[in-house]
Amino acid sequence: MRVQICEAPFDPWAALQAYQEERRDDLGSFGATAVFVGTMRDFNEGAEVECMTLEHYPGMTEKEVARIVEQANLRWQIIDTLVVHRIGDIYPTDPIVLAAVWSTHRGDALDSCRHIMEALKSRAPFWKKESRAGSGRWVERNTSGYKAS
Amino acid sequence: MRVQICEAPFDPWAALQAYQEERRDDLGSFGATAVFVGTMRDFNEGAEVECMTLEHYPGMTEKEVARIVEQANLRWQIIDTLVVHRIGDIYPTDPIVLAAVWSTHRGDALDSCRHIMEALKSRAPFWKKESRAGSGRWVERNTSGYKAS
Amino acid sequence: MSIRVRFFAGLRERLGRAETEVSADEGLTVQGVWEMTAGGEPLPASVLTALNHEYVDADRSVHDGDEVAFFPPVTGGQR
Amino acid sequence: MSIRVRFFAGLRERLGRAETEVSADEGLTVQGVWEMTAGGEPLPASVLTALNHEYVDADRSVHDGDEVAFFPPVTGGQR
Repeated sequence: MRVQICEAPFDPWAALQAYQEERRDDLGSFGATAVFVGTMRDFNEGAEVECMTLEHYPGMTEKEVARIVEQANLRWQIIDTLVVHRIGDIYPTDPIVLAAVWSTHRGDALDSCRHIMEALKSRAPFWKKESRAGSGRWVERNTSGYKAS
Repeated sequence: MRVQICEAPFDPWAALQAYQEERRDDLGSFGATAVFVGTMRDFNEGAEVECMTLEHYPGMTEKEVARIVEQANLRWQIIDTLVVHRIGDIYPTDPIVLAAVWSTHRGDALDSCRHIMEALKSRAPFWKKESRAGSGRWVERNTSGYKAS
Repeated sequence: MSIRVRFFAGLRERLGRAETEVSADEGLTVQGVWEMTAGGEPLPASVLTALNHEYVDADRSVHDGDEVAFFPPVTGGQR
Repeated sequence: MSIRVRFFAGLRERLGRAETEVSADEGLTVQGVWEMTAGGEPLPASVLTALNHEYVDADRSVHDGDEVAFFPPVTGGQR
């Protein structure tokens, strides 16, 4: 399992390629990989968001994401998991979050990947401030970027 | 939408990276990408499978996969879709199938990706012959590689 | 009329042919094509039937220039 | 005993502080830490509370060396 909080833009496909290559021996006989990538959209309730800033709680955020993954491991048969989450200043089309699960079974990979995304949204300590036309506001509900449902 | 039937091994992460780069202008304001990759396992009911051969029906297979994707487009809000499916001789750890959906919404991406995988399994004309210890047998149910559930 | 007939995978190996042509009068069904080409064996319930690259039931009529295919249950997508 | 107290995001900006320390006798709760540091405002129902990097309810007791954090609803994961 790897949980990575990163301040610089990342390419989710390159991250997956590198991680899978690095873990080649440990991944064993996986048959299924489920991946979700959340990307910053540039439309939020009609107004154009120019930039958003994601704040986190260093120390707690990493632990909480790890707890989410560990709980998924208890519920599903999982071989390995990679979670990458951006913090800092994020611009439209920047990837924000990557969650990937390697499993023997298709159902386990898909279900646990979805669960990890839901749990990240509801429990992981990240806070988003949006900037548009020079002014910033904190978002206290999940409303923008890509929609939750 | 792209449907690709390929005879040579492919790297799913490189394929995603290249496709997304190529479609950058068309993908617009996507916020969610859901991906499933099925990979050949080397355990099937205890016996080691050395190689499998996937046969398809040139002409019909491409059309049937496209129909599956078009039906998903009617049911979910989808921006773009990439499906890559190997044919020919496939060895353990080779990727077999990639299904990726770009959408505005997380739920649409995850639900439609899962649906496309289910439909590929039940409707797309591919047939698998497994070789072990020099002898081959056609598999007429989905039992091996990675498990369906 | 002339119909192109194709067999795939295990069915192809069992029948010993990948493809053939039949000539017949109008009114023939997919089922009838099977009977003309499969050596007397009844059409197994598990065999899937396609007409011009689309799944059809075996009672569908065929027409000049059509392509009919018979194949075992599919095992694509994953596993 | 000494407790480290942290505030995040909109709450940090509204209170005008990111972090502080409180000294108190044993028996203090997370709720009590808020009352000592938030300038008289009652603890809003929407504010989340953590003790040593784990979510806790506000009635949890704190101990010497603990880190208490207060923050708004989280908006991570996506969007």
